[in-house]
Amino acid sequence: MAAGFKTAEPLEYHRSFLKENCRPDGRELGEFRATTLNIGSINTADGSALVKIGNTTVICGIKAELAAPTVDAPESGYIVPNVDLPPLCSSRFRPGPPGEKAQAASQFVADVIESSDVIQKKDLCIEKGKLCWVLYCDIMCLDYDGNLLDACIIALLAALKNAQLPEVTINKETDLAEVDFQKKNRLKINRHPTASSFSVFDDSVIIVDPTAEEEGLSTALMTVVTDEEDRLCMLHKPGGSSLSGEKLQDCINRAVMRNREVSKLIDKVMESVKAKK
Amino acid sequence: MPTDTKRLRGPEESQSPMLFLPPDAQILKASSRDGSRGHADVRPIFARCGLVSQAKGSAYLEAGNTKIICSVYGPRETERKDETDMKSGRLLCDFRLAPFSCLKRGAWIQGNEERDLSVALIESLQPGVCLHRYPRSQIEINVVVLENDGSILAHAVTCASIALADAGIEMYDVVLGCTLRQDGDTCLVDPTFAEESGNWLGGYGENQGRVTVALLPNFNQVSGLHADGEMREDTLTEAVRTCMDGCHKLYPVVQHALLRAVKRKAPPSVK
Amino acid sequence: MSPMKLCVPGERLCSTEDCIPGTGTYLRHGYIFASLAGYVLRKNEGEELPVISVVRETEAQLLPDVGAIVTCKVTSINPRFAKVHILYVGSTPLKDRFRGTIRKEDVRATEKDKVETYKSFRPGDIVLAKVISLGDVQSNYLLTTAENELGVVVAHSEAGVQMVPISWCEMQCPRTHAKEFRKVARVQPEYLQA
Amino acid sequence: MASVQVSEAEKVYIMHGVRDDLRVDGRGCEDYRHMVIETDVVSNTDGSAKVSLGHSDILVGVKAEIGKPRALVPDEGYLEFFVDCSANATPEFEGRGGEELGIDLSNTLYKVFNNKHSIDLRSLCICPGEHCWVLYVDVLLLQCDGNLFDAISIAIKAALFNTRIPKVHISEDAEGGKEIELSDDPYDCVRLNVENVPCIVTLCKVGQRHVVDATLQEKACSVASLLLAVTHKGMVTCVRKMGGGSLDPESISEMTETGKRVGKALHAPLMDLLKKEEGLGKNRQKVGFLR
Amino acid sequence: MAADMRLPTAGEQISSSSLSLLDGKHLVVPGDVITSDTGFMRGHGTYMDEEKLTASVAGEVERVNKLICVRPLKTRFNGEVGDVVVGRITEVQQKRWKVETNSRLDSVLLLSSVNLPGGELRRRSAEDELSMRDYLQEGDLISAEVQSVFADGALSLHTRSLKYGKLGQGVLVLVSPSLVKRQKTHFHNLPCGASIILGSNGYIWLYPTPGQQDEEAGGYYTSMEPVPLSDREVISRLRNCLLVLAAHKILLYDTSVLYCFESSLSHQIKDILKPEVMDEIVMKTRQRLMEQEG
Repeated sequence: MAAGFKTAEPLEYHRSFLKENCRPDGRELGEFRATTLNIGSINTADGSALVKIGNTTVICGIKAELAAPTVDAPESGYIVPNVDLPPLCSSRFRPGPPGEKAQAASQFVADVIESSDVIQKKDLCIEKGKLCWVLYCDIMCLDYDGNLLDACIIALLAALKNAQLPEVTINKETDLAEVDFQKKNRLKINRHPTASSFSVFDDSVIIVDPTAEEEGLSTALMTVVTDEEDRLCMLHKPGGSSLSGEKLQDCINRAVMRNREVSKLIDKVMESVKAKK
Repeated sequence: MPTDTKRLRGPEESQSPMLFLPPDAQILKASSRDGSRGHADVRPIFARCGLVSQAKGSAYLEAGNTKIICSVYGPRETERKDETDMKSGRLLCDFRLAPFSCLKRGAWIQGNEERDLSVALIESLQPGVCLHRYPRSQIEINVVVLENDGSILAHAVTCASIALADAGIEMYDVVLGCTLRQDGDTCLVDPTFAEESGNWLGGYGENQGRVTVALLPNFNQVSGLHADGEMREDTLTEAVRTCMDGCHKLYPVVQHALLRAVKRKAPPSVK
Repeated sequence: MSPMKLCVPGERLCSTEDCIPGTGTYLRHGYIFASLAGYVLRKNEGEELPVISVVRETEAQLLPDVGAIVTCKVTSINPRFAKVHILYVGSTPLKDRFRGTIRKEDVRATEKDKVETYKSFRPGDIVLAKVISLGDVQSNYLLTTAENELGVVVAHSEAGVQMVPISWCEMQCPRTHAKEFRKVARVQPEYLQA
Repeated sequence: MASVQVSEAEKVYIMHGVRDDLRVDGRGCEDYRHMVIETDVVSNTDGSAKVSLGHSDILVGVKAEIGKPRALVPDEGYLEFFVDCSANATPEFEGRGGEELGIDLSNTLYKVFNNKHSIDLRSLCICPGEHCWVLYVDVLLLQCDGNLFDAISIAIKAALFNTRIPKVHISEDAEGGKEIELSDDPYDCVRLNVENVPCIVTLCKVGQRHVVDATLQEKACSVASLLLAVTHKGMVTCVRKMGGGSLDPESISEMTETGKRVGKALHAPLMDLLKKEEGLGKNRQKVGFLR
Repeated sequence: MAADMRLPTAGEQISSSSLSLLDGKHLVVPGDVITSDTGFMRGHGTYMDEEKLTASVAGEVERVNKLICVRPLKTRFNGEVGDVVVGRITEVQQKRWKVETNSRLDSVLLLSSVNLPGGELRRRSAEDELSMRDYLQEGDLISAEVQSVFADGALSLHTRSLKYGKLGQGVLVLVSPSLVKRQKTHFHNLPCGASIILGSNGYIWLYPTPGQQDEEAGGYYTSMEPVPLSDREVISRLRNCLLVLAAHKILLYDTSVLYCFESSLSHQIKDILKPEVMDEIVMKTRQRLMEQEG
């Protein structure tokens, strides 16, 4: 009845593994799950990417639309990220408006975009005060097995890199916009942030890339976002047990390493997509 | 209109770049199927089970560029109780079109179209599921269309039935779906998005319509039938027949996908 | 071993003259059809005809049915009944939560009127029970423990230590040696391993 | 949907009756209950009708408002449907109880009218790309006694027949801006051509046969029904299989055939009646809701 | 196929002929003072307003000696012990069934108030309790008698007689309880070829006249054999006749139903419910009833 132990006393079950410095799925404490990436698979989107971290699957599709810039910032466009956790991805989510978790994730992604400057909003401006791009970055989770945030950021970054926008000019005579779908331009990616999530077990043991079950049993969660120049963009630790400075530094170091791995992955996949064309 | 406070909203109003195209340029060309496939041919489909680890059963289906993913949860205790649930279970459906799945960006909030699709999906699947084996329980079917390139209802039916079978839900038969686009005297089976909407907008011709049929292939029973447009009765009857033929063509692929999933799991020990 | 035959729902397996329908199948017009995707299994069970069934590696979607032995966890107690979550049907874990009720009169077979639910179960106990009815509109699955083999199999004492049964109605804490009342199941060998 | 409980034995009785072409109320399989139709029952709409079929009572009001044409079809007006399931009909509809059914019904109505011929939408256009008439068709269920779809479609056809849209005059002012002026003469109005508006026929499969205009009891005995919207020419504008059962291809073609025949035959008496009522002119004694 | 469409006919003004029918009837609406004489006793449907006996419902005043009641025209069923009712099972609960009988509250049928198969005087075991749904399940119709009335007005029913129990094939017609005349027996085998149970609660059950041997199964066995077409015709005609009578507020009892049936014979069954045919049948029936009363 080993399976019985697992369902009846899940916490004890996990502890028994952590004692041996390993995890129920055979990973070491500091090991990420296999991460795969698929870019540009959605033809109806202007840019798209599908990311799998272990079982967790996230898809990001970017749709660009035209709008007038705000009066406060006539030279910048909009980036509107939304994360959706449909009931498809796990039985814990119900149909209807987004729950707390989805709202928090959307806000997190928006904060990362803001603080890391992944795209400079003024690059999205077409004509000052008149016309600019709106990038709707819709992120949908298709399989929820923990560590949603890491997957979201990778998907977002890869989809942005994949995105191509048609050329828009403003006709001087009619003062109307004209779109040329023959000429397409890529977005200028300013920074390459990646996120790394950690979860704290029994206030002391830190593991990376937690699964959904590990997230549920842990006493605290933390996400560190760094960019390609090892700068810390964001640190997200919503409550839970406290953490020493030393441990935090370890996490940041691990996050820096993770950034290299992810960048390599994105570049490799981008290359192979280009090679195909 | 209440504002959506639970999502991040962009500007009040934004327009798809499609609307700014010079009027002569056409994006939607109701292209004739020259050479690539015959009018009665379905697109080759690709189907696989078990992609969503959290679900009891799941399936992913690709037909041309149409991409649909479906997961099944349950049977679990019903949330709403009334007498009818005592004897048999019920199917619930959440049908979504991802915002980036259509040519024009869709809204997050479930619209009438999605609601209509989910009702149609349940009606089409229900005859195929042995609901009496699941008293007092509900089975949840969640469908997300990742890319809409036509015939989504038909493919969602096929995809959901694979997911149900993958979840080990007892079924009388698998359910297969096929759509047809009638345009005057020509009919296009398994239309793409362009074919589906093509002439529709400008056409004032006779005999225009769309027919979707869901079929239980082993019993040759029609479990779902949806049509709109304006068609002669004989055209309609013929269209139903053509769709049924289209459904039968999918059967080997569906069978193969399911058997593959069964084989991947170790065979049961023969006691 | 020859490769086993596979099937998908709706496939005709055989006539009722050749086999008796088992799990994962259904009858229609004198033929047996598969209702699951899985392996086709024919087994002789001493009857005239073999039983044909369809099995999957992951057990069929069992729902608690009348007569099934289930493992459950007690969630709350009141003087009239105990509420439980059903975790297993037989040895198959349930993925989703089903709730059940053990009424006072179904706790044990004898002296039904003297049963006190508080002296039979405590929240958190793991109990082996049998389904007697699917319940009506208001209530959930009705369960009974009125058999020797049924009742509490795992319980923790107030000190938080797993207790050992000392009689059919008492368990003892190995640390504090305090005795607590329970409707104890006669220990079955497979549960000792857990 | 409002439903009734029927015991197994009652079901058997009803099913055998259908088999013998003698339904519980004496009707044959293709007979409708008698229908009472009156138009112009609500004075503050542009067109209205009330239909009772058995004890199903439907009220339809049509309001014409000026709106903006849809971007993809700038030279057409459009119809909007809304079905309100009032708690008057059954306590089940109280609160949000009727919402699902209402959305279901209106979604089907959109499909029924999703073609170019039911209503000449171009006649609703006032000024391409800028102004058009939008017809808001509001359906109110007052009582449910089965066969709502058929009754609703007849009520809509009658209400559209009754609809009078004021004439508009477009004048251009000095700066080239356009101004829309509504005629204030109530008799100066446009009528819609409702010839092609389809009627819905719902066929319920009961046992081996199918019946039209099923009562709630008969509906309870049926696992599948087929809805067909049929024009007076016999064109089919919408088909939908409803209910949890399946149909074999032969019954589908039989049902389509019956549906077309019955649906086609509904139009003539309806139009005759509507014209007869109109012929009575203003002298007609309005009955409305008092009976 | 037939589709009969028509314009509405305005509600007819109360003509002098129909008024004459009301002769000698004391009709009141809520608030009407029935009498200011204090010598009367206050019954159902009345209240005392400043020492005056006032009606609280719309209906007909009934006087029994010193007791004054108002019998409402439209009402839910106010059951009394001994009433024969027809009801539908709505819920199977522990040890009892809930029954819808058109009363204000759901009625109950206790497991101990039914005859179970295998002898009348059997103790109800726990197995019986769990297999209650096998005897009667949701949706089933029963005929029963009111055994007692609870303090809150809910009825307790029993079926402890061979004539009560589960109903088989037939047709249920719902009318207002006030239209069902109280009689010695509410079970009739009508000479026109069908049987009727006139439930005091306004639920009327029409069914083919049973053969002789049916009764032995204790009322829990129902035949699913097809009913012959001739019997169906009679039942359908009776059903429509009942609706005609109810629409014109004529008291229902075996004679009135039978007269109405006979008056309808010149019309097709499906035409009976057309307003003009209805009027004609009702007139004939009334005439015959008056002749009979002399």
